[in-house]
Amino acid sequence: MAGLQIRNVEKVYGNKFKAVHGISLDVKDGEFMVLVGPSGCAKSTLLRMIAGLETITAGEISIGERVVNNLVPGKRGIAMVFQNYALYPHMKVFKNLSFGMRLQRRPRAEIESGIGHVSRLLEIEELLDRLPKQLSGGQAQRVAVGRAIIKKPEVFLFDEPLSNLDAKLRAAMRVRLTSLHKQLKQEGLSSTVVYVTHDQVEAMTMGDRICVMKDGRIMQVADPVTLYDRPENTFVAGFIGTPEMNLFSARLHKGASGASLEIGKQRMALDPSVMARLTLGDAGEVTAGIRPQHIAPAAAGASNTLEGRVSHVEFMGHEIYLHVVIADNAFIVVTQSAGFDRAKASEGAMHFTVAQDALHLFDPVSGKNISLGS
Amino acid sequence: MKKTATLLATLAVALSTGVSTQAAELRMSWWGGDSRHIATQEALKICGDKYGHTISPEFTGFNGHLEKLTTQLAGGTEADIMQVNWPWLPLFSKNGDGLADLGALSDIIDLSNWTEEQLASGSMKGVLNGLPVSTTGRVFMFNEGSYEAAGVAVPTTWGELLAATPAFKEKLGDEAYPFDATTLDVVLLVSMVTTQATGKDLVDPATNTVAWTAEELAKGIAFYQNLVDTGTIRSWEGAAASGTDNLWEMPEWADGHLAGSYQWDSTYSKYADPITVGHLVPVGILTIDGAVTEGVYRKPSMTFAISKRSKDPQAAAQVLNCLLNEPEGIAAMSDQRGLPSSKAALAELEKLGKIDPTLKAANDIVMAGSGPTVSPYNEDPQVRDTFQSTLEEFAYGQLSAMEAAEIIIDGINGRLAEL
Amino acid sequence: MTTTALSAIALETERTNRMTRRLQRISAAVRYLILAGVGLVMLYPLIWLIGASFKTNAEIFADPGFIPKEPTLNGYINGWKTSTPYTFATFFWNTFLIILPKTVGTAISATAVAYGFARFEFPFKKLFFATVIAILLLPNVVTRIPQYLLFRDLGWLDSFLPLWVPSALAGDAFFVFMLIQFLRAIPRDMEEAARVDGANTLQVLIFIVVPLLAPAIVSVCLFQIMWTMNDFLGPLIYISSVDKYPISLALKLSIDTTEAFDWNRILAMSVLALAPSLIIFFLAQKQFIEGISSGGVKG
Amino acid sequence: MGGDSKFLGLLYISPYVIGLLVFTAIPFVYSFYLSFTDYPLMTAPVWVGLDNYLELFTSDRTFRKSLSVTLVYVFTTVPLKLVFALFIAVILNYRLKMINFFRTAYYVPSILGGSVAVAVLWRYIFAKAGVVNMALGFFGMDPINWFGDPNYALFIITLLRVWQFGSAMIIFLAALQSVDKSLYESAAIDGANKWQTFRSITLPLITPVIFFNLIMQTVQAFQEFNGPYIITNGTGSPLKSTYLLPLYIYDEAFKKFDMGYASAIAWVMFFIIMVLTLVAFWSSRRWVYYAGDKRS
Repeated sequence: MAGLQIRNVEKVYGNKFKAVHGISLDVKDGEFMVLVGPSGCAKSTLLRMIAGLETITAGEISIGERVVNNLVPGKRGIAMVFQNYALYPHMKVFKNLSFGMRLQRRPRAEIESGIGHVSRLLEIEELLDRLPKQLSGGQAQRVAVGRAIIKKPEVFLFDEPLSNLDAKLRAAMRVRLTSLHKQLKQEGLSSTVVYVTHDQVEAMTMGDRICVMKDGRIMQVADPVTLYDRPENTFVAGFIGTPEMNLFSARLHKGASGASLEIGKQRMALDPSVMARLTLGDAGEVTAGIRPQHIAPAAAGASNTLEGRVSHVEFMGHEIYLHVVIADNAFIVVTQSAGFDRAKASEGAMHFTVAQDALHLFDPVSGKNISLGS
Repeated sequence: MKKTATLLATLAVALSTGVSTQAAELRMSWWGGDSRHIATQEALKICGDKYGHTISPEFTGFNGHLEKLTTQLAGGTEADIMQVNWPWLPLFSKNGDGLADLGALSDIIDLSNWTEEQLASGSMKGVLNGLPVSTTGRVFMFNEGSYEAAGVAVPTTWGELLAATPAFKEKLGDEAYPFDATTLDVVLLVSMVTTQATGKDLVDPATNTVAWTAEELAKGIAFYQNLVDTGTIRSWEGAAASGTDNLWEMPEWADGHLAGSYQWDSTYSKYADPITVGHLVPVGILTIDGAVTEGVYRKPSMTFAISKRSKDPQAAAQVLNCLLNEPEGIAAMSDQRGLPSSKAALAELEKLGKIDPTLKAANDIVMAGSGPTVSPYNEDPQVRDTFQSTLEEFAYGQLSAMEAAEIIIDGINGRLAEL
Repeated sequence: MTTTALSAIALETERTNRMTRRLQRISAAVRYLILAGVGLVMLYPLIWLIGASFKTNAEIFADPGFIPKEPTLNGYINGWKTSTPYTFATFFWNTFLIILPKTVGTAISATAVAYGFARFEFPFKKLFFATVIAILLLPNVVTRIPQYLLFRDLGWLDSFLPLWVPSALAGDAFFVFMLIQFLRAIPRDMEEAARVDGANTLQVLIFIVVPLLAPAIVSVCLFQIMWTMNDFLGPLIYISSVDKYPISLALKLSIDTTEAFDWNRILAMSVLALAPSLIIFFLAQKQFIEGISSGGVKG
Repeated sequence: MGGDSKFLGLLYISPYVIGLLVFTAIPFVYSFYLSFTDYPLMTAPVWVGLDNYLELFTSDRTFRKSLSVTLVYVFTTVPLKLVFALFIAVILNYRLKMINFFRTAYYVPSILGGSVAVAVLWRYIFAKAGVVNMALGFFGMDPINWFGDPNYALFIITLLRVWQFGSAMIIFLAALQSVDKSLYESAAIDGANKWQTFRSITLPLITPVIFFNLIMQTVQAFQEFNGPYIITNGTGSPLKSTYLLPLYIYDEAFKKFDMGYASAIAWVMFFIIMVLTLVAFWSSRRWVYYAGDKRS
């Protein structure tokens, strides 16, 4: 039963390239922590540093209060599932599962009962006598997970374990892994997970908390809902959610009659509630953000709208994506397909209302969200 | 049974000679052909048993043996007993200290079997390093059958040989030659005729330079060319076509199409055995018109030496004495190294009737031949190499006789200055 | 368009198709012809050798065919006995005594060294790896003389040691290089998984890397066996006792010392000398070809 | 890896490092030193400065001959072998049946080629009455004096090595088979004929392998010893027309025991190989195509 503490960890490669910039992160016992970010953000490097597969240039990693910096991977109390599963190709599934225990010279009975338990849990009993090359992708995936579980580690590490599966199987495995996590937790087993993915859907659906990373730095650590509703910066705002949040340059005006947002030549009055949220009082250039779901074609006669021209309409079934140009900025607007008048859209100019409680304003220089209140 | 016999033999020897030698593990190295290998190994077994030593044999063909021996001597891994070519003695033991002093072992080896002159030839700076095994020389041998077929008599002079050529071509075909010489044989042939004309050996012992003038040598070279031009011998190039240097391996030799050669007397049987058509006879030295001397190429053939690093020189000396002077060894060694220099050996072999009469006849010709003393430097590897490769260039028409003669003399003088 | 025109087009198409097919067939036939012709020329010397070794001496140079008219085993009988106190078996045994430590040593050392290069960071790694390439390109005549002097001073002359010890210390850069290339092509995940499973680096090497690298290691062993079997200069320089001769030297000895024209004996001994290589090759040709393919291509 | 000493890698390569120092590096340096000495093996080396090199380049006719023979040998053998290997590999690369059979058959000589037995065999088949001349006779041609004619003797040695084209061919074949098939399809759609496809698709893509083969074959060709040694009985005859540098070095070192002089020849040869290799590497930038390195 252990959590994971990362304190000011840095990674500098031999050629002086700094891959990880002083990261600190606490993963609580039993927590499912997802590291997410675009490729090259060092999320895998961080995971491999936790595993002991990469050296730690500076800082400290502890697992269950134990500093593991100088421990070899096998002594850190971790288990890892690799992107390519990394099953030993020359060993049958049974041996793959038992390799770690055999290295520790555990008694045979214990090995067998462990394998029995795990293979029932993951429904791989019939596969025990096969070689990895005789397994399908999903089966190999389950075996790889089994190999991790059987070790009863303090922390599970997953390195993009679903990226080699097709979309359908991936969706199924997401559910399976989440429920497995719950089950382990219920059984009172250690179930701390650090899970690396570049897929934000995976991150949102699976993580108790999500750590968004970029260029070797943490952008935000939060639960999925917070991350979605209260992104701390433009990066997180743009990274989380599909389609992406619309981000655009705007100018904030404060006047006696109230505040407004100037977008190109258009101007939109801001609710006082928005102003109340602002943590930076000055008027001036900002980056504004609004999710496609929070901007909608205006009802007839609505006021305080933005005018835009529809360039393209994508029919997605239940929803429709409108590609809109508002004051030279490209927007995506998601709207219900039921009742949507396509003819009207093709006429060109349309008016849109913005749900102001979901409007975010960011500092254009630092990218920090200045509309989260205090 | 055998062990007991060996033991008894050892005891008997120990008692009789008074020299107490333990059973020793020895090695002996030599070069030669198959029959010499077989005879020597047999002799080593017999002599080893007699004195209770075991001697492991190391043998090769002549090619590469010098390299091997030098390597071993330089590396200190040489065999206890070595067959050392006479011209190699100055290479290995310039001052007499490179090999064991056999004089110091005279209580075991009966040196009275050799003449003073023979012992002197095996000594370097007065130290006896090598025991002469036999005296050898080059001798002419002809296939009598081929000559009969050609309807001419076996030649006794170069003139007769040249005269026989047309008859060979006519009777036996264009591919028939009354004589053969290539590579080393050509060197010795040119040396011989030059010596016949000048009365001098290649090396002048007084000045340690080449004794011949370029004109004299050029004449000798031209003489060789004449043999080729007349079709008396194969051209250098033609002889190379067979892919082997060994005349005795060639079908043309076996079937009498190459009807004569100029070879060591000791190798006589090697050349005589394979012949299937006709038979080989040794013949007196052919001379040129106006020869000053026969120019016989005669020298101590090989010597037996003992390593100065031998752990048990006494044991090695016992084996050596057995091989050269004691009846069992002599009988086993037979005449595989030519007619023995050791008086005891010669007498014993004659008594046993083991001396091949043709070999004896060949050796007699060598012993009877006249000529200046042959310098060991004739066979210095670099001297030989210069002589032979320049002749090769001449034979391929890349040099004139005179140019070749000058290059040879310059090259050899250069080498002699280093020695 | 009229029907006749249509059928003319159809005919034309049919004709072109047929021509193309015929051209293809001809070009395939030409290829087979070239391949078979070249193959025959390539293999004829060996076929002739085997055939001629059963011929009588008189027949060897009489007929270019390889089928002996009066087959005889004399060449083999005499060849096997040799002119030495030893039979050919001794020379095979000597060759084996060189090959065994050399091959085992090469396999172990080259694998460990390749593992070190491919999977670890350490000081001067680039420099050491550059020396591997340098040795690959270094003609060994340059080092032969000092090596000889070294072995002389070590007292190793006339023993098998100079012939295998350098190889057992990963001295054959080609093999090290080949294994490094192989190892680089193998993903590291399996090894990392094993590390996470608690294996130390040596256990990773033995339990994971060696099984994964096994085909390459087998190739290395096979090549080492072949090359050792063919090596002539090494034994020529270092071995002087006949009882220690490997096959290559024994064969040369028998050529040098043969009296009279015992050609079939020499040919028979040549066949015997080639036989182990041929047998090993045909048993393991797949390994050879894979070995040389991947080692070379990835370079 | 975390937790492991950074000297662990050194431990694994330690056999190599020891071997490198003892059997290569020290001998390498020592031979350079020897090349400036007179060392007849029986006595200690004596420093002679540049004498050996001066002699080599001013008065040594054998060296000049041997060097030119070696260069001729290398510059004929290597291209012949590579072109032939590539030619056969291209033919084999069409999905022919029996490809495995031919591949194996062509590879056999490479396995055996270096052996004494094959050199012996060569002596027999090129002898005056040997198989080759018999075959020539069959076509009504005059027999050739392979061993006696200096114009042909080197050719036999060349042929012995070209005969062993199999290993180069297999490397080529593997490279050819790894060329992405869709490139050929794309070229065919662009209207390229077979030769154009080969010229502009296949050849550029396998240049790294050609380069690899070129370097390895050149280095090996410079070191050829067994063939000429056995075939000519160590003499390099006729007229030293097969007297490759390794034979000369062997003679000087192990026949004449002129270790210093032999070392000097070896160093000259090493220098030539090094220059050629550097030229090859330098020029490779112009003609060798490297696809992006997938994983370093």
